[in-house]
Amino acid sequence: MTRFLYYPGCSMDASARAYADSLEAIGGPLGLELDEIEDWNCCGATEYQGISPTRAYALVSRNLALAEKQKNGSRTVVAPCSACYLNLAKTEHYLREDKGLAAKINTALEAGGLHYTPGSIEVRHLLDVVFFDIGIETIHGLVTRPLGGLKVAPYLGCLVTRPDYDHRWRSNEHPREFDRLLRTLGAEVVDFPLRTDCCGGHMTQISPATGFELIRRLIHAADQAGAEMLVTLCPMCQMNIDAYQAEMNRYFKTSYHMPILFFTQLIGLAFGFPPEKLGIGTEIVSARQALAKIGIAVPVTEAQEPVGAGAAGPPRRPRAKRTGLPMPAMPGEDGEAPR
Amino acid sequence: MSSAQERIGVYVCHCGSNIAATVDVEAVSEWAGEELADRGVVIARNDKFMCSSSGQEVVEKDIAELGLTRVVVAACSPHMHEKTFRGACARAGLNPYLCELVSIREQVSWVHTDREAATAKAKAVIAGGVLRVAEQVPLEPLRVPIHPATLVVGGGIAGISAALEIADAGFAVHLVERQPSIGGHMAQFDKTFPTLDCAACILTPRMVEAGMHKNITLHTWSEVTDVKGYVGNFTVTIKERARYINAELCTGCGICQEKCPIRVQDNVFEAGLGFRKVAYLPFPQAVPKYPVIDGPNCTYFEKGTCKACEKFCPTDAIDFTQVDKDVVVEVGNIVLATGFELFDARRIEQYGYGRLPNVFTSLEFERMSNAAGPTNGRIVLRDGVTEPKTVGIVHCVGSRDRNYNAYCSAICCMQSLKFAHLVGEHTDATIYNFYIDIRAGGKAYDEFYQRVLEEGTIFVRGRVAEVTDTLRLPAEAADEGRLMIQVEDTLAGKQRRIPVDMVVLSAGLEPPADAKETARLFGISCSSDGWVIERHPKLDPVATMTDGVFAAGCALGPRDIPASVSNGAAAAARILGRIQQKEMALEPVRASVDEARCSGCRICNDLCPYNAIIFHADRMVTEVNPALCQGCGTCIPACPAGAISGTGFSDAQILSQIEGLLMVSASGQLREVVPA
Amino acid sequence: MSATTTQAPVGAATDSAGAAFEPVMIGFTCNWCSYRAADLAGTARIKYPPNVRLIRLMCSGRLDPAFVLKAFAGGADGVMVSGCWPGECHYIEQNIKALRRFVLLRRVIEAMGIEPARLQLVWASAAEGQRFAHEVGRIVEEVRALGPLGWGRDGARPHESIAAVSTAAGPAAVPAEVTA
Amino acid sequence: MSSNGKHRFAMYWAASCGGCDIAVLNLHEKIAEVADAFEIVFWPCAMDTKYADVEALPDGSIDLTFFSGSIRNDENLHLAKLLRRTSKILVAFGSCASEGCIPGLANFSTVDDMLTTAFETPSTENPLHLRPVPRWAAPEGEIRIPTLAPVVRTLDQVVDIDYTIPGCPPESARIAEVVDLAIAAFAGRAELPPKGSVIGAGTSTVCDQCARQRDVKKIAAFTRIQATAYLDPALCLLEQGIPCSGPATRDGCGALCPVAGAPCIGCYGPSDGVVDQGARLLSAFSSVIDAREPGDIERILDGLPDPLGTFYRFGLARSILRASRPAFASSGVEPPVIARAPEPARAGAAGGTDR
Repeated sequence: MTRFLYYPGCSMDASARAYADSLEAIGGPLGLELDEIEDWNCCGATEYQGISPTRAYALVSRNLALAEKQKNGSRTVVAPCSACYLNLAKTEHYLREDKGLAAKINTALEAGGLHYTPGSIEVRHLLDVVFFDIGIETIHGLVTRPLGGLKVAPYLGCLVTRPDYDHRWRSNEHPREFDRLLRTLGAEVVDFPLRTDCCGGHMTQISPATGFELIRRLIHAADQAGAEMLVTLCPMCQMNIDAYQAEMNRYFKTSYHMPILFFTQLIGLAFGFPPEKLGIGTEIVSARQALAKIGIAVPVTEAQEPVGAGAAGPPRRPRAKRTGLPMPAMPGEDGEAPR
Repeated sequence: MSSAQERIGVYVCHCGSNIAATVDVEAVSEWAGEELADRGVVIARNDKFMCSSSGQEVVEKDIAELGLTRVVVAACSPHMHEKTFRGACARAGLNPYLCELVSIREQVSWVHTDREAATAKAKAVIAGGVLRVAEQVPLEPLRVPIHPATLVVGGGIAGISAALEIADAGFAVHLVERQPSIGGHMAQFDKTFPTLDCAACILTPRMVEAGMHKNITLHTWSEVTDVKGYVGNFTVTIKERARYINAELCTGCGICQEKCPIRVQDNVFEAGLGFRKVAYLPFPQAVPKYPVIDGPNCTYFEKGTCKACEKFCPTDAIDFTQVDKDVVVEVGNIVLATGFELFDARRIEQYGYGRLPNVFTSLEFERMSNAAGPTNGRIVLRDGVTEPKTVGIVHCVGSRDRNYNAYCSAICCMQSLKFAHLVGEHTDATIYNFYIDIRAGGKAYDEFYQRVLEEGTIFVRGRVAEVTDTLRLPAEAADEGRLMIQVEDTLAGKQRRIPVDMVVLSAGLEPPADAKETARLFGISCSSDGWVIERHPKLDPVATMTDGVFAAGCALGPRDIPASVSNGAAAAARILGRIQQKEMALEPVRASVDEARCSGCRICNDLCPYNAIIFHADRMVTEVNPALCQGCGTCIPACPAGAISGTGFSDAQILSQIEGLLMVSASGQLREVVPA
Repeated sequence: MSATTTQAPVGAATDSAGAAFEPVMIGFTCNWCSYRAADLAGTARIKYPPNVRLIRLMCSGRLDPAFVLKAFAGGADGVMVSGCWPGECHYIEQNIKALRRFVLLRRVIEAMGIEPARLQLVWASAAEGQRFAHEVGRIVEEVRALGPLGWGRDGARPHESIAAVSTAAGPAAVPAEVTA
Repeated sequence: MSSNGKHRFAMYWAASCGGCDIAVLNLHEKIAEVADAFEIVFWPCAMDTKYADVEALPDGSIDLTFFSGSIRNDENLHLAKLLRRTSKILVAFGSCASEGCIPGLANFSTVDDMLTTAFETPSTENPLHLRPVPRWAAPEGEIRIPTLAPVVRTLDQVVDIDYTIPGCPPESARIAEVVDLAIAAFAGRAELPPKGSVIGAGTSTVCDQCARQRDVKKIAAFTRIQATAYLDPALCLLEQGIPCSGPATRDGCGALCPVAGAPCIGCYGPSDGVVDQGARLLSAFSSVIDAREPGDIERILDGLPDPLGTFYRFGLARSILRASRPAFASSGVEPPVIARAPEPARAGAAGGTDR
């Protein structure tokens, strides 16, 4: 049983409802005990730091102070959303590094009767805890319904592995840990080179053309690699690709149908939970068709877009046949480059 | 207190302004003359340049006229002029080992700013030297014979040059090479910069010369596994791996290679771009001409079947029963010419080598451009057919990079220019070179750079950020299937995305993977990067800190062929000088056991990595063999009975030096030092 | 025989003249690595405090714990021992024996009331002039903060007279002939 | 020379346990020879001679004096100076006089700590917290008791000595040899060894006389003898992980302890030319431990719970550091500046200088 402090963030009970439900479901078997930080507040997402850094850090530090006060035997705060994780982690790091800032922040917190001692709290993303603490052996043991070679493209988004202060991930741009986790669930992980590329964030509001191109690029690369769906761990990435896929198709006159689910949903499926308990079916670009291929029936809900003819984007480039010069060996565990 | 009887001369050097700028040299020498008089100092002088002949003459004159029995020189560092002043003392009839050089330049004036503190430290250092030198005893250097044979490790161009120079002078050379043939990396190249000489044309004659030379014994497909002894008297064990081909009978006809049914990817000579048979000769001009059978990939060794090579061999030279053989040779000196390994471009994932087919490394391109290579010299993409219309050549891959190797690998610029020329010669592709600074310092190097410029190569100044096949629509729709190079063009001051068909990564040079083990085997030290550390980077670049072990070529660090050849010749010259002397004087720094005090407790017996400590069970006492002892002195403090003493660094000398150093306070005043 | 409570450092961090206390320290170096690192710091003109006076040994393995004890007893405020990095010893592995002796010696001096920070071990290869200079600077500041050890002087030494150590009231007259 | 033609002999016990005196008495019948050859003028353990009698003696009138015990208080020092004045040959007899021995271990603590341990432990009934007072104005007059010096010193650290007999106590057989030598020398039949020699002992170490079989030393763990399940009777104790000081201790005792299965604890002091017996043991033991990583080294050395007690059990007062810092600093009295002349250097035997 591993016990953590839990910072849900605003999207967990809104746009990322499915992420929360699936996490709720798999929490038991994984032995994850998540004590929500009482009276937590917004993490300032990506904008606030751009406007007023000190105030943004104060806003985030309030959560750290609450966590420190609430210590439930663990000094680690787990955040499922990448933006919350990075804001908390970066702020904690700056407070440790910059004594002046820590003093300023603490004077601000005193107003609310709070105080934060830099270094007392450790901030980690949910994937980090699932992969490194719980570990793929334990997860492998719990898989009752392997995902039967479901072709998935692992998409971590840009925040989790950067700047990676305590060097948890093997590589910032081509991390392979997420691949190994998905492979443990029985899925087939395609060679998706844009693991940590940008999903556009709020670009869909600022400059739709740029936003759509960023989304198209991810979906196109996944499609070219033969993926049946994208798997992510960040509510912002999921929403951008899921909610704006239709508009992107209209803008580029393509007809991609690339569903995007949370990794906790796939873990739930692999543990044998019924899809509806994992929020599967609530996604806009329905995953029913992909999951049907591996024998998982997903009920239809009204929010879903009419099922397209299943036509994908432009025809996939044929894999170059291997007649020419040999390629160098890639000895790493799963095509990982040597360190 | 024996120091009272000695007559000590103290000589403090200005070293122009190097010392005098921070240390008040006059005051120090005056202080030494007055305050250390009761410690035996009879004369204290200071001189603008002690190491000058006039400076040395002052010392010699004083020894003669004042009857000095000890000399202390306060100047640069013992590693610089200890020999100079020992020579001066010897010329004046004083045993050279009664002279001590204390450092007040490298370790005082150059590293401190406060003049008063530096002067105080100089006084302390001199006091330490005076008290120590009083305890020194006359010594004679140890004479050891020099075995005329030489071991050269590594059959690349540097090793071959060294071997030929020594062999031509009439002395025996054992040349050990790990691969089936000598030639090293140079044998893989097509052309060499800047003259565009064909590498094979200039290399193979030297290889044949080495192969045929009566004084050179080739040990190819072999490795050194053990080195014992010391300068002049090394005993080296060479493991000759089984070739499964009997060299006496083999004529080098190549039929076994032809008939061998198994083809494997050749990751050594063909740099992974081509294939070779299991029974193979790395390249046609290989020296020696005997092929080898690659045991682990051979069907006979796997399943006991096939033996095609044996069936067709006209002279029955195939012999599967061969086993590895240890050859022990006696040599006087060793040259390490173990060369380099290419930086593994897969480590830079953003460049996509190993993932994107049309990204090649420099050695892959060398093989591709070589007429005897897998593509017979045609420059083509990974599909082996299509000729590239645009080629991007990336400099400094893994070099001058904080994340990988900080150093510049010296040859990649010129090599990239050569590639640009070759691509231009073989195809009509547009060529981009992505560089940070063009380093073309050799003879006719920069002229070659101008020539490549004039041939139309486009130079983009900036480090390539990424090579990707993910295109940005709609702008890059037309380049579907090509590679996109993302680079910041620092001269144009903007980010650029340049579509290319083929990328050549000029990967940097790294020490061989087992550089640290090699260093431990030969008792030399490597820098943190793994390159061999020279005895002195400027003045003694081919010697190592271990007497009798020299180094040449890229083992010392990245360098081009002319430098490697001259390194080889330089090392050979140093060795020939040694061999002529027939014997060599070794520093008389040795340990010895006073058998009267040794109780045979055997605590010291296991402390010597050179096995110089021998236990006599009959007399229950231990003895140190002066020939094997390297003078490290580790056994001396380990002896519980204090029965082991050491010349050159005796307990008495060091304890006196401690007392001397503590005589002077931080501000330069004399302190009561009570012998504890 | 556990050591008694270690005394607060006898001298404050500034000497009588109010100037910052300048420790006098002995540094043992090995001829092949750390001594050359010191030389390299010189040729590279890297500045570091002048408090450490270096002694060149052929190898860190040559260092006799008695040298360190003599340095402390003779008035050094701190001692630095330096040699090649493990695995890079010119004599293959003799720095490992130096490390073994250092670990035990540090326990002994700590039990004798000498703060362990006064005896420090630094590995520095022949190419690490910068690192050597930096480490010397760090160690000098640490010893400066501890104040003078003063083993050879100011009380920390077996003075010849037998001072009456009386804890009861009443002055302790010292018989004349007793003092040396 | 006394009036009846006999040589004068004296023996004194400063800070000691009296074991040395018993060792002399342990000469059994040979004690009669001593009585015949010598007129014993002063031997507090065996006779009732008064200090005043000795103070009355002219300089150098005692031919041979065995001075056992270390210098703990001002009375010890007074007698040391007195016997130096009155003796022709002054011998530092036994480990206390020559090395400081067990009393010397007090140099780890301050005098105040010692007095607290003696007078204010829970088991001591001392409600008024009384402490010994060097001077007390009693009605009858001032009472004086000896005053403790802050650190214990050896005889040769306070006066110039002629010879040293090591051992705790010196073996009776060795004492007998010295007595015979003295008798012969006084009779002109033998030559006295050079001044400062160590007599009544050998020039090698205990290992030389130890019957146990010795092999190459590689110590994976130190253990205490009572903790070893099985002790190989024939094999060297150190190789079995028992910290035996034999290799750094002068021979002369015949290796009694190791032969009997107990580790040598170093009572015969350092061998010739050794400056600090403890440093020798420290260096020797650590050099041969079988570990390369700091963590493993620390773990093995944890097997020596009390390195100071093991290495400096007998030689603390003569070691380089001599005493712990608190002990030195406890004197509280600013020491007089020591004149430049180094104090009487102990000229070790066989030319080994003090350095």
